[in-house]
Amino acid sequence: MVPVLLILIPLLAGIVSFFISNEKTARSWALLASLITLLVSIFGLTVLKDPSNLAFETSWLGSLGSSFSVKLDGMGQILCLLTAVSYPIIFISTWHAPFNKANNFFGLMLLAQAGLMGVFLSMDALLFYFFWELALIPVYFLCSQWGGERRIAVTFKFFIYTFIGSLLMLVGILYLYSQTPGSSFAIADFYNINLPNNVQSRIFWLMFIAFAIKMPIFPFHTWQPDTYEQTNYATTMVLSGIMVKMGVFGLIRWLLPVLPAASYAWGDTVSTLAIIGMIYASLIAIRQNDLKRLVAYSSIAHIGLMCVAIFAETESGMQGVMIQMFNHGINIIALWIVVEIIERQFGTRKISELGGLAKKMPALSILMMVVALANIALPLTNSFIGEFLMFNGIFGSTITKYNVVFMVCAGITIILAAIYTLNMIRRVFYGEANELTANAVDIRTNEKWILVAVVVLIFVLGVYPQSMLDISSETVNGILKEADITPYLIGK
Amino acid sequence: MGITQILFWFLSALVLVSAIMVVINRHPVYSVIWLIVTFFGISGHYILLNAQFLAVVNIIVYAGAIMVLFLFVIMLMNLNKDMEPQKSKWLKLVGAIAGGCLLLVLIAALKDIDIKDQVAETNTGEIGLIENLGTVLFTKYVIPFEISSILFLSAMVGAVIIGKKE
Amino acid sequence: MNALIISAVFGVIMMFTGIFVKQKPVQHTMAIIGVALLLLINILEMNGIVFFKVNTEGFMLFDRFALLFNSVAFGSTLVYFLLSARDMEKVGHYFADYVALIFFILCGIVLVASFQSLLILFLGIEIISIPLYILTGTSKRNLKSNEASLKYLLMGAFSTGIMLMGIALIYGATGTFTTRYMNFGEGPSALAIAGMLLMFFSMAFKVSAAPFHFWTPDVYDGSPTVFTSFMATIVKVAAFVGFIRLFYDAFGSIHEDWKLVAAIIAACTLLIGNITAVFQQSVKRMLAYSSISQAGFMLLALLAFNATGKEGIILYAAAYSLATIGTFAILLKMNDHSFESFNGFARQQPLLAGANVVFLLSLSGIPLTAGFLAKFYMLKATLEAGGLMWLVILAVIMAAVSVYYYFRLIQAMYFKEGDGNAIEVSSGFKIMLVAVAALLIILGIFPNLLLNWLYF
Amino acid sequence: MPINYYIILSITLFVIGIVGVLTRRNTIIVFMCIEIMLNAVNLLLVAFSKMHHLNQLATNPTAGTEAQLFVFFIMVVAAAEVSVGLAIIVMLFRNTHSIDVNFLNRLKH
Amino acid sequence: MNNVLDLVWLIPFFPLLGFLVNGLGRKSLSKTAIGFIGSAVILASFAISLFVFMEVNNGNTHVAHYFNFISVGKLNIPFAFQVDQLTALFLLIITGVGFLIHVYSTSYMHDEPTDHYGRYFSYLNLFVFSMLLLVMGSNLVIMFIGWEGVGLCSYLLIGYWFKKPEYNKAANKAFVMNRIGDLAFLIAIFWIIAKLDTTTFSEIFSQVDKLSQADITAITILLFIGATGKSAQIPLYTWLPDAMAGPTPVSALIHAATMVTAGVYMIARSNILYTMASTTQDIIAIIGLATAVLAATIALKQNDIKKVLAYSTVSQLGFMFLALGVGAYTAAVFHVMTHAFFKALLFLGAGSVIHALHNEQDIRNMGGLRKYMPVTHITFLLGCLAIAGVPGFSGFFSKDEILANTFMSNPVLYVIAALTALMTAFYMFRLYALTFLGKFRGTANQESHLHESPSAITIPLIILAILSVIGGFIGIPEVLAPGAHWLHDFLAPVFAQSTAIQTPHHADHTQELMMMGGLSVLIITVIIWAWSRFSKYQPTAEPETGIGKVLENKWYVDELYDTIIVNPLHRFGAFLNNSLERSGIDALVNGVGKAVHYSSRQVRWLQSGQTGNYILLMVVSMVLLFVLQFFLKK
Repeated sequence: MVPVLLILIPLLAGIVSFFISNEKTARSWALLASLITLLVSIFGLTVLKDPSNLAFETSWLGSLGSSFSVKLDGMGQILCLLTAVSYPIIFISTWHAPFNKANNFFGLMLLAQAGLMGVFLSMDALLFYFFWELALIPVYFLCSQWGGERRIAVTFKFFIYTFIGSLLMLVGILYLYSQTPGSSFAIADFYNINLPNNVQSRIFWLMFIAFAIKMPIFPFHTWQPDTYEQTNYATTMVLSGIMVKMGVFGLIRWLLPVLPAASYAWGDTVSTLAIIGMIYASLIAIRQNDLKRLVAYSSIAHIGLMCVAIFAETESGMQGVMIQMFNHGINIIALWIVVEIIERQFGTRKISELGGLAKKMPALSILMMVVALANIALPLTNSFIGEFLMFNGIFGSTITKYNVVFMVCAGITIILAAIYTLNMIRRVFYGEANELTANAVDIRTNEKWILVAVVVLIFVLGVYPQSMLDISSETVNGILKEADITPYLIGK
Repeated sequence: MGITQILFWFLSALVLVSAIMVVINRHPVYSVIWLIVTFFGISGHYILLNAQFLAVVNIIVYAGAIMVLFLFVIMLMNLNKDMEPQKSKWLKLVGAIAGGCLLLVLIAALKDIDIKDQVAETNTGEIGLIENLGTVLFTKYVIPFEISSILFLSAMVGAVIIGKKE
Repeated sequence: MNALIISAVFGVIMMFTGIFVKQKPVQHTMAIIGVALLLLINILEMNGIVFFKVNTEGFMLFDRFALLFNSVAFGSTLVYFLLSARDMEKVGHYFADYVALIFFILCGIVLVASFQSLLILFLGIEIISIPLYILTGTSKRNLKSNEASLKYLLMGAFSTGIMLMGIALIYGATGTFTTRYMNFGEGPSALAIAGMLLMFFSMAFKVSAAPFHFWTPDVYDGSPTVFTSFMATIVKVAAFVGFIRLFYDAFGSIHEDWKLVAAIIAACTLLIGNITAVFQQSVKRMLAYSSISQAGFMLLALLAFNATGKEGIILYAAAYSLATIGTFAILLKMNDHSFESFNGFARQQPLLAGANVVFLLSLSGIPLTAGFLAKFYMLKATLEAGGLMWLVILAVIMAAVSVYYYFRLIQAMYFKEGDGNAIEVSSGFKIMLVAVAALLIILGIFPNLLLNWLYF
Repeated sequence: MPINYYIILSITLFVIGIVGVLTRRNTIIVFMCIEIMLNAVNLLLVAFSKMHHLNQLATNPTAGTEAQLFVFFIMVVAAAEVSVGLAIIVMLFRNTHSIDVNFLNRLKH
Repeated sequence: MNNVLDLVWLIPFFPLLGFLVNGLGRKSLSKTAIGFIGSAVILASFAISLFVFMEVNNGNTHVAHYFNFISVGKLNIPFAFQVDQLTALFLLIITGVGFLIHVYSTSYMHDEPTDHYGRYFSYLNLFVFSMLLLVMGSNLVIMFIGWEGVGLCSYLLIGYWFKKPEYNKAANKAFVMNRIGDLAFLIAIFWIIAKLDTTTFSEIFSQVDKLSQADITAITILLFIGATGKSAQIPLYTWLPDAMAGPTPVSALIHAATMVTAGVYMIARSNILYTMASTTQDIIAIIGLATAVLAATIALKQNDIKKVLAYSTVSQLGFMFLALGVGAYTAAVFHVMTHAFFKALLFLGAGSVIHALHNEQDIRNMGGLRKYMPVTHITFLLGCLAIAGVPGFSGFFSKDEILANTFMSNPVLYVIAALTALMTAFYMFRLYALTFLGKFRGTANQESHLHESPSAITIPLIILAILSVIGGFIGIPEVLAPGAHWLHDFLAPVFAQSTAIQTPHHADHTQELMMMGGLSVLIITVIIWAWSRFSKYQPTAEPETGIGKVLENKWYVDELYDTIIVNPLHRFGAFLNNSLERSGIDALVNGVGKAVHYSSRQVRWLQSGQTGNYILLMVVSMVLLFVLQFFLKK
């Protein structure tokens, strides 16, 4: 029941929201819905942990071999929790942000949430694709309608880019479907397909490109900084906090176990791309003058690491990815909250025009400091756990010859991350205030408390990550078992 | 070479020449006349093939009704002068070449078909007679026949809609 | 069969209504009742309740596929009448006659969907085409309409000639016009192949597949918009159903011989339709090109030559027709057909804009709309056919290109500020439009509601 | 006569019709050329009809009838088409005083 | 709780508490309260540390396991503290010196606004917390947490005066350089995990024989690179002098007494690995010595009081690494301890001077402070004597032990090390003389305000001075008093594994005594020379030339790094951002869109509007398809 509720609550609430005319009511309604979703998600982790509550299946497109099959497994738990946690954070932090036609805005936001939940819960390939697009469409509208000057063109590029990717993925799914014994979309049947290596490779690229665009992986990333730059903050948070996880999630659930031989064969190539992207994005971030673009590039670097860790196919790396997906989500949302506050107050995101905020906005500065430190994976913050496990996984990978090279090259980015993050902190928060920032006032209560909540979360997960690692360990082991390439190697 | 062969070659030459004349003649009225000649030639072929009903219908419907309609329209528009602007030479050439290629390709493809030595029965064979055709038309083919009435109805309605002055 | 008779009868009735009943609302109601009756009769026939039993002498076969498609066509026509009948009145003085012609066209559609003999196919296509030549030219003072009509006539007649030559050659090779008796032996003769190709070309012309599509944009653009809507949807999918019937039933045994040509034509259609649509400045013309690109997708069903393709074409017919009719219904209310006229539309008519978004999403094949599943079936069928991965990938890339021009309209409606282009629509229209949008979504989630009819 | 002769004759006639369509600008002549194409088909059908009749004389004495009836229907359709076509041409002529095909180029691109 | 040492969590807990209370209450608490809390928590930790030390001294070493920090597959990283002799010693140093510096700070930082004062103490407490984690961690990961934590605090405290851009830059530099080392540290951890599936020290050390020689060498080198970052060794030392931007007590605590010795602690902790990797040991010895020499030469020409001390720290750290490199772990730890005392003393003394002179740091503008600041002067002198290695003072014992061991390992290294020790004596007394002797060279205004610092400053100075003097007596060399090396015996269990496989070599006592004596004489000579030369110093306007200029500019190492690393990096980033990203990849993506648009524009010309053309195109296509079907297709 839980997974169905997780999809249905935001879906219905979203539809209702379109018909609420009062802005305040729409806001409260959306917040209420998101809080209920959060509650359900937490229940799913605690009191309703019984497996019978976490899976739901009913016939749907019977003739096509597809069923409405949703299940909350370990990875789903984490990502649904992320989605459920992020939404109240987003709603509260943007409580005072003016939205023209707020009812539509919140309706679309909730629809996107339903889509995201669906993506993370689907155990059926067709259903997965359905939700994949369902999540994208509202975001397209959100980005295009509320944002910067160039939003329409930029969002359009993003949309078409992503759409090409998803269509290619659809072709891949279809092909796999045609190869299942009983023509079924069920994930279990997908896992049982045994394709020859060259066919796997072709399907691998079809599907990988979809995920690569979503994550994004170099060189498919160029939509991202533009989109983040032009989009309103609430949507950017959804995009960067949750939606990019769809790509990572897709790799883990729908690529690695389904096409193990191709993942093995192309793992090095993909990892190389991801690492090039990490370093590339970090170097660009060093030179960024725009806060939003800086965060965007930093996100590319972080996601790249997840990609490498996935293709390392080790338990440690995979667990790292699991926890890091959650961490990256909340951390980047917090970063956006801060950037939003800055832009709202000073009307600019240019680092060079800011400075000296620490004096005027101490609360913001301290909270930002913590978030920034989490962004560079300082120990005792949540990201450290994730990155530690991922790096460890990469280093310990036995399926690639280049594990050490990968780890070291990827590791360079933790240095680069420190450079750009601290430079940004230095130039924005430290130094003397200039005339623009001289009259700054500190943050509002809602923002403060929501950031405090995030910071608490950052530390809790940084000090006691095992709570989260336990959730996903079973799923990770299952996936790694499916992804095991030993049978193929024997075949050679 | 029997009389049938002679007639066949004569009629074929007539049909082709008159058809070419239709295409190359600049004067619309002359074209119509040549077209009527073509139809007569084809009717001649029908007779040669002992398809008397079609031969008659061809002359009545085509050479009679349809061509008169054409002629009538041309007169109505007063197009009997040589007023047709010519297409550019190049376009004509290209059109002729394209048609020639099509002809070449089709003939090249069809010249060696397996039924090429089969014969189309001339002079004999009863199926083309009105009696036989009528029987089949009003028994087995009654449904297509009825359906063609719908076609005529719609053509009639259409012609009225289009032709009526507003 | 019953539908054919009722349709013809209603055509005649409408002719006389035009003469004897001058009140437009009555004519209007008659038209809607007529189509509704058609739909009802057809559904009854699907359920085995037949009023007139006619021996078709093997000329026609009313199997489930034909009947289901008829239902889709009648249903779409009903929607079309409900949404756009009033706009038909604005075209000229002969509303009742237009409706009569449409009923005759429906006769043709029934024929094309159920023919077993090439003769019926030929008659069906002509019964469809001739009224269309006229409907295209109904805006008599409008030079564009005249021009479109004549162009359509010339090219249509030309393609009829091609088709007849094809039929003749096939008759020469097989000695029969009845599709199921056609026997091409082991290696089909050149005669048969040539005939088959000629038929392919002429059918490709009817469904506006590239490179035989040239008439489409001009004719669709020139016709009165309300008839473009009908032409681009119901008529086009009917032609497709005929196409599929012909090539599945008659030429199925020589599938290997037309696969390559079909694949090339499908690829050309997808490419040309989508790419040309990108640059269009008029929504109407864009929709014309979009109909070409959608034809490219539907060609995949033909190419696939399997049961999925047949299922898929029905769904595609429904999804494509409903969405396009809906979009055209809104376009009909606009003062001009440029993209700019839609600027700010969402603010002014949120409900219509919302419905239009559903239509456009369906056309671009976004999940949760029927359009997605329709495309999905096409891709699935093609993949099942095997060896056509390249075409599938081309198709999805072109689908992404199609998003470009469909979403331009969405952008105009939602994200661009407009100067109000105030339009008046009745609430009935709104409700109807929303209902159509809802139908598209329902079909997009539960396609079996429609497709199950094919089987049980 | 060998059927090949008829095939070649018909196809030649057919192509002459096509060439006419391609090379002439006068709408009415274009239309007439299309009629030539149809007549080529008719001739071929009758020839095939007689060929099949001869081939299947033993088994099916009415073989070939259907083709001749088909020709009949083609004539019927052609007549209907011509009537509508000429009506359209007249309508256009009334509006533009021209029946030049090249003049029909308002709709393009 | 079956072992009293399970309570060691209290030691880091108190500073953490102090951090939270001071950090959150920095606006509401008074300065007195902040200072009190800040110092008291450290004192509490110190008290517990003393207790722990007693326990350990009684032979009770213990690993206190609290909870599973990370447990993934076969890898289990517990959150556990290990208390043994080495830890106990460091606990005392950290909390002891830390407490003194906290007390000192209550006065030194008193002019700061209250909330910044609170911020300062919370950072300082956080630092102590992190440092304690570092030394108490029972595995590499907990150690790494502390390792990065101290780096963070160092960053925060260097940039404490965040309004000054150059201070922030220095802070960033410190952090980034540390990060480079940290990366190597991390890789070493992963390497160990990959081979042994554990990070716990005891498990690693008991399984060393499972590691191949190459593994050990690689791991040790990587760990050492980590140490070069934290402990400011070549090539990652340049941050430390810049780190003097922080408040002086911070320099004393972090950049002299404790944090920078973390590298030494880490290597001492993993001594068995190093003992087994002779290549690494050689590298460490060479780098340590090179750092010592380099820093000493630079210190000769520095004019900023804190910079001199900073380079001296680098140099002393070099000595410690030299000791580690030659396998003299006890000597290294010994030097860590004595260095903590006298360097903290020197920094605090310098702070006292700076405080009195109102943030004047240039020694050329000082002089003659002897009479104004007697306590500071005396304690500073004692510190200088200690660091110079004058017999009897603590520095003498520890440095001598290092030199002796170096000599046994390689006489060449010994000679260089001895020369460096002489340089140390020289620049320290140059510093001393310029600061306290001669006439005051500052402004009259400054002179009028000159005064001795308050007791909160002087008392820590005095305590540290005492420790600097007597601290060496816990490790009296074998030659002077056999069996009196208490420290050696105390730490023996920690290094037992290494000792077992090290080849013991005992130099002959006479030789050792001769060297000790000779060097002492030389040092005293140098001191006298420096004293006499610089007590009569007069400022000159002439710029330095030749080698002096090179030294004054620190061998241009910073410039070198800028040229070969930092600037290219920035230029490359700019190239990627401006060229590759915009005109390369993104242009390619947009180009696809433009290409579609362009082809759309072109293709629509096919739609010419001419019926004739349409039919022509159709016929041509038909011909082509016929040709394909009949003649091309197989």
